[in-house]
Amino acid sequence: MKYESNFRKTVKKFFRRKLAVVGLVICLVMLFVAIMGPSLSSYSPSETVVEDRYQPPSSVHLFGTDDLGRDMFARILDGARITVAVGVGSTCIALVAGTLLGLLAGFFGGVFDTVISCFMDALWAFPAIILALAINTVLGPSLLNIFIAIGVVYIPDFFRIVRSRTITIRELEYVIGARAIGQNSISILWHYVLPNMSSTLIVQTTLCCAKAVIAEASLSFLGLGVPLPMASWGSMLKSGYPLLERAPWLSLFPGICIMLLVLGLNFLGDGLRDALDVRIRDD
Amino acid sequence: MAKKIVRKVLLMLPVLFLVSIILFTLMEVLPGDAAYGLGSDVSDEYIQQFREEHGLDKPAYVRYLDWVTNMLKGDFGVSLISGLPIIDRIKVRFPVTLELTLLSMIVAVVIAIPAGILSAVKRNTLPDYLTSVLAMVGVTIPPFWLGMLMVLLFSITLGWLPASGYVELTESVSENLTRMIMPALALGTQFAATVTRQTRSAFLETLDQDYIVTAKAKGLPQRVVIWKHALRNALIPIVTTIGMQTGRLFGGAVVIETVFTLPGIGREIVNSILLRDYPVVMALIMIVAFIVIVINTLIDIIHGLIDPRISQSQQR
Amino acid sequence: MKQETNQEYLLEIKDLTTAFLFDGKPVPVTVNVSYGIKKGEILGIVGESGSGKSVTVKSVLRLLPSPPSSILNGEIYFHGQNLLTLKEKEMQKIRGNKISMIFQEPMTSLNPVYTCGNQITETIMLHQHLSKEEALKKAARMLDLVGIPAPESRLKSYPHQLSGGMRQRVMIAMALSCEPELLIADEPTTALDPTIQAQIITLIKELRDSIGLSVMYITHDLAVVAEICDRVVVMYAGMVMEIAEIRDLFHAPLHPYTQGLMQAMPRINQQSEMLYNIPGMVPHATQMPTGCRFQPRCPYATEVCSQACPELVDAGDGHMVRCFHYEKLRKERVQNG
Amino acid sequence: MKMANMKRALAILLVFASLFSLAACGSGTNEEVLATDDDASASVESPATEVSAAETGNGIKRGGVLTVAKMTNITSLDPTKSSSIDNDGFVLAQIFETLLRQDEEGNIIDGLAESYEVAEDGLSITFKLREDVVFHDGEKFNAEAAKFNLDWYISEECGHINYSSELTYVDSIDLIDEYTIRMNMSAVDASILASMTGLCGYMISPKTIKEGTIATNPAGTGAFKVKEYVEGDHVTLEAFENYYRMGEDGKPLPYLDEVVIKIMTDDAVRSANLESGDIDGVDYHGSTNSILKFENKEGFQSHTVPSVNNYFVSFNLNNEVLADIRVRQAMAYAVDRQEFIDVVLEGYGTTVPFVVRKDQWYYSDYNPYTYDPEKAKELLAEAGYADGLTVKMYYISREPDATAVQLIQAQFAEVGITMELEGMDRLAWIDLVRTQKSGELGFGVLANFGYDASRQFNSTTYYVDTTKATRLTELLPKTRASFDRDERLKSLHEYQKEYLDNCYHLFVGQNQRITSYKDTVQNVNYHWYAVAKYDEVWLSE
Repeated sequence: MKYESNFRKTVKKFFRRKLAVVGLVICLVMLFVAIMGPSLSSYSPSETVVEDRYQPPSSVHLFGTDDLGRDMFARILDGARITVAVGVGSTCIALVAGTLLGLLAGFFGGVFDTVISCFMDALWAFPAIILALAINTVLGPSLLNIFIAIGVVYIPDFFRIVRSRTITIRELEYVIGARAIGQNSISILWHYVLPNMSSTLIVQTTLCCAKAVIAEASLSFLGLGVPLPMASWGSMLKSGYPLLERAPWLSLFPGICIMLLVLGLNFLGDGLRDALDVRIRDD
Repeated sequence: MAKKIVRKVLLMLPVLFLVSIILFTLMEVLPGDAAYGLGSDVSDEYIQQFREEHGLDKPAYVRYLDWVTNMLKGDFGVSLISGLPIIDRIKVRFPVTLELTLLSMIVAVVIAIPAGILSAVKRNTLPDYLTSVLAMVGVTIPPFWLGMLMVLLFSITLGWLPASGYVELTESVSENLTRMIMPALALGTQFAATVTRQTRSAFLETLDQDYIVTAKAKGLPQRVVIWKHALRNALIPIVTTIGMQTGRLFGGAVVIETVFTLPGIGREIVNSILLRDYPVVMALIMIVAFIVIVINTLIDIIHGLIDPRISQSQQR
Repeated sequence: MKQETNQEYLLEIKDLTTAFLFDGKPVPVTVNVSYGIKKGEILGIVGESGSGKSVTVKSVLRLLPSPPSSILNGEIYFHGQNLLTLKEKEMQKIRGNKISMIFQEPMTSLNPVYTCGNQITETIMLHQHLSKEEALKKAARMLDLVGIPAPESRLKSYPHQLSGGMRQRVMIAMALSCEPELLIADEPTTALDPTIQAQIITLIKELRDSIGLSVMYITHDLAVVAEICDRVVVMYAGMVMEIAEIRDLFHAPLHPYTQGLMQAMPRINQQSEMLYNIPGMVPHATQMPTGCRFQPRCPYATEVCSQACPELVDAGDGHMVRCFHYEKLRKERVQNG
Repeated sequence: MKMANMKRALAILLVFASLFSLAACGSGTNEEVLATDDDASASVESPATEVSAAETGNGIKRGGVLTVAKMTNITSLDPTKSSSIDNDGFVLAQIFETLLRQDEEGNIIDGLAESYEVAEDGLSITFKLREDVVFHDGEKFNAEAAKFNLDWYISEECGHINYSSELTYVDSIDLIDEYTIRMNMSAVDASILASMTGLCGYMISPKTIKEGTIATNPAGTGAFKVKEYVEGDHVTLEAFENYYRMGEDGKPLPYLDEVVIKIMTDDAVRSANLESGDIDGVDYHGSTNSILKFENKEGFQSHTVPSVNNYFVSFNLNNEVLADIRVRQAMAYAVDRQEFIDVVLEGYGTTVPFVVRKDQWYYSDYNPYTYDPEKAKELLAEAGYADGLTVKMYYISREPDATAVQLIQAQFAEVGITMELEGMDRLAWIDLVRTQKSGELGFGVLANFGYDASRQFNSTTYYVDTTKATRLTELLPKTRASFDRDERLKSLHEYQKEYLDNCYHLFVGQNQRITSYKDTVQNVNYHWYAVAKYDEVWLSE
């Protein structure tokens, strides 16, 4: 058996899982759509054309038009940018803050750990939507504030995982060894502890993106999602609902897109978990 | 074991205190004033009178201290808008949310755990695919949309189930349940999906362990190997997921209560935040936070019971 | 392949071939494995890791999970019954009752969330239909038999509260609690440090002498084999290379692979710094050489070795060997004494 | 293993397809609802079918429960705690009754007071009360009870500023005899009669006022009394057995056994419940989508609620750009109000110059601003912004406000005004726009219940910095200074002219509130202040 670098072996294991590949493809397509945005379609998402309102999907308007005559396909593309941004943005905030606090609390322990843990438990005890709703109202609706509002809700998730992993890793020989050769704590955390949990973090990040997308949809249902001229898929879902009889495509297409994105993220997350998990043999 | 429980309970107090601090600062910083909540055609003099009447013009820390002292005395205070004691509102609304969350938890656990076990044991067969597919769909569909699609299908098109309203369990069980099926399913689906997936992966991992081979080598039938030896070990990660999810359940209840117009705590919290009725917001969220913390502590205790290794080693 | 009268054997494996799935295709891991164990005998099964020794014994109790593994052909006779054709219900009556097994990793072989007492009484009550109290009493006696101090209290403790050696003793107590006729020990002492290893070995020998237990002892450690086994089966790359009495194996090994193993064993009075080791590596199941599987690493390999696979033949009073040139090699050894 | 995954992926797609086909087919059942959009912009006059004439005499069926959903939260069942008709009027009107009432044209007619007489000098009004009225808690309604109510409203203890602002000129109440009282005024106040038909005219049982239990078990003289009240969720009202008004069949009103009023803040949820039959009607639709859904839907009737929302753009007069009247007027000319009605309100609205409905007696069509982009550009150039101007608009992030501001943004762009948008939650918006702390433009809505002209005009000053518009505060009291209608009309129109000339608000348009009920709900009428009357309603099934 020729020697394969660990990375290539993981990649090979990943690509052997059909669903993981499907997930990766979906995510890449969504990312591409999000980056390219409405430029992909000839219509502009905000151009109101009063005459051709409520047109069903046709060759002219791929996804039909909405109550203001705007082309739904363009709006979906525009929505993609915002929804993916919300997913990625809030997850980054949760990832960075949660990991940082988790590492520090887990590694140093003592009073610092108890205080931060209590604070995180307090954040955790808040019903997720309420925390997001309150922060969103305080900061006022803007895209960045939505990132913060949803991001803060998932900080405890990352905190708990990182902290418990740090505690176990801290006891391992090679960390004690590193300390023995005079490494200071920060470089130990950076070079030894963090890389060791990279696989769990990657998996958690993808799954957290999925949760954030759904959380944004729920927030916009309560009327406090992305500020209105901007429309994420979640808010389109809500505003399209009353028209479900009159113009079902207004609600169905955003719904399918959300489910496809979340599905892709979950497949990717599962695939990564199996591929990165050394224990699972490649049967 | 007892020492551990006491420590955990004691830890709940600072957490609750922190929750109230975060909550109060959030409400303080919210722009706009409860007086405006009464209606747009409120005159300026009335707003001033309203502020004095409810002591809103007192400095923040004074109001916080008053609130805490009343809270400790068990007096939840009075709603700014309606002037009625909040305790009455809680008495009516709390059972609704409790029933909704419990029902969706039961629906989830009763369906999710057996489904997870089935798909783990009968890996790569039809039941395994079906459960994983349903679990996947359950995770991806936004709960409120699922609820609305259900209303569209079962209430409007088929007319089988009422689309809204709540009837106390004591009044008539059948009426109550017909109104609670859809909300419980809508809220429970995401919960069930996560628990199913967690059960499946926990069971797959457990069935690979050496002590399972030992159990089989001892001549135990498959049934005993799974339901005695594998289940109890797999329960540890499952119970953690259920614990983590319950916290999220109350969040989800807010949305589902609005979709099905149930007089629960979630919907009331949203209204009160929008109306800046801060005594109501504080009281209701403190209750929800208290329940979530109690559930987390219960989960930790259950952990200790299931896994003897934990009760000895001082794992936080 | 004529076999001696098989009544003499308590358990006999005939032409057993088991396969595992690699990239979806079943690849044989053991090929035509045949050997038997007599009543009251300790049969050693020796071979490097990956030689298929533990796969074979696990197939005896049909413990290998069916999707990846499958038994292509062969029979396993126990008291005249072919274990491979038994219904699962009958097989369960044999496991832990007539044939029981202990494993290599004491740390993970016991269920961490149940007390040792619970796990032992479970077997007793299952097979011997005793009441809880009687089962507990018997379990305590078993723990005492395997040399665990204060057995009553130990019954209540959990596996993580015991040391590795203690746990292996609990495993042995559990395995012997229903007085089985055959104990399969799959590298029971590998994970233990030498002092504990010696205690376990003496314990097994005493049990063999006291209750006439026959033991299949799987190991890769020749020192242990010398210490405990009556007869030895040498396996390499999924095939039986040599079966011999302990004396013949150490003094007159016929198969080049066995000779290589003997030389590789460090001797107390050995002067040379460099330890001898057999060149090359065990080939993976999917890349087996043609002909004799040892020929790429065999110093005496000739043309014929790579064309055909030698049969396992009797070189005299039961000493079996699978090599074309064993006769020649034996004469040379006798000449240069 | 590979085959297994492929099967799993196919199964997933299968589930999706079935889930949506079920939902889609579920929605598409009644084809004729998918009305093409041309009749949506039907002419204003008949957007909804008029209510069929009440069945006479024998057709009426008694009994049954009417379930209705309303949009906003009920603040309180205690009229003195409620400060807005919109929130609580819907419920209070079924429980309490007022001293006087108004007919469609706004003339003051009898109520709990059979008749009233204004003294020569207009400084005192004598009310002759009905003698056959009883409160829900059994107390008798007489002059003493009426005096007790009014004394309490103007007392320090009640302190309900809203009452006192309407009752500023009421001095004292004299008891003439068992069923007559006289109200002495410190100054002539024509709107006092209108106030007696609104919140200040409610007659509450003195027993509940003394015991302070109005909010928990209110006792009025109305057709229904409160059976159950779950704050923030629903109120159940049951028929009041000895109600003094008689029905067409000679027996006391109301025909219904019970009325359940539910709070459903979400418009989509409300129309779903109406469609599924869980509720029989709504107070008014929250979105044009719901109006279109039930407009000519089989089994439902729609009609107009005599109350409107006036959409306006407010100007922060402290902002130096907007302090220049030419800039404000330029904006007023830049807005195409008809397009606002067609696009945002889908035809369900009217373009009116001010906040008054066309059918109200004090309506005036004085309108200096029509859609004239050229004039707007001229004014902007005059004011020194020939090469464009940037302003910021704050709005409440809800429909139709969000769509409206985008439309105005597009229209302003045509005249060179670039407008940034910032949406926020309602109370944050009120806090910002009302206190004129910061911000330039605000897009908001003023509800016109139309039960009193002066009170209505007073609400137009809420979002104006009156220190910069002193003329308004002088004119307002004049609008109520004389009982003679023609005189009041003059001062009302003068106020409107002053307001529009200075362009303190840019009025974009008025939307009619449309509601829908099941066909089985007969004879729904409306109080003069936009709230449904259920005392004469009956169910045909």
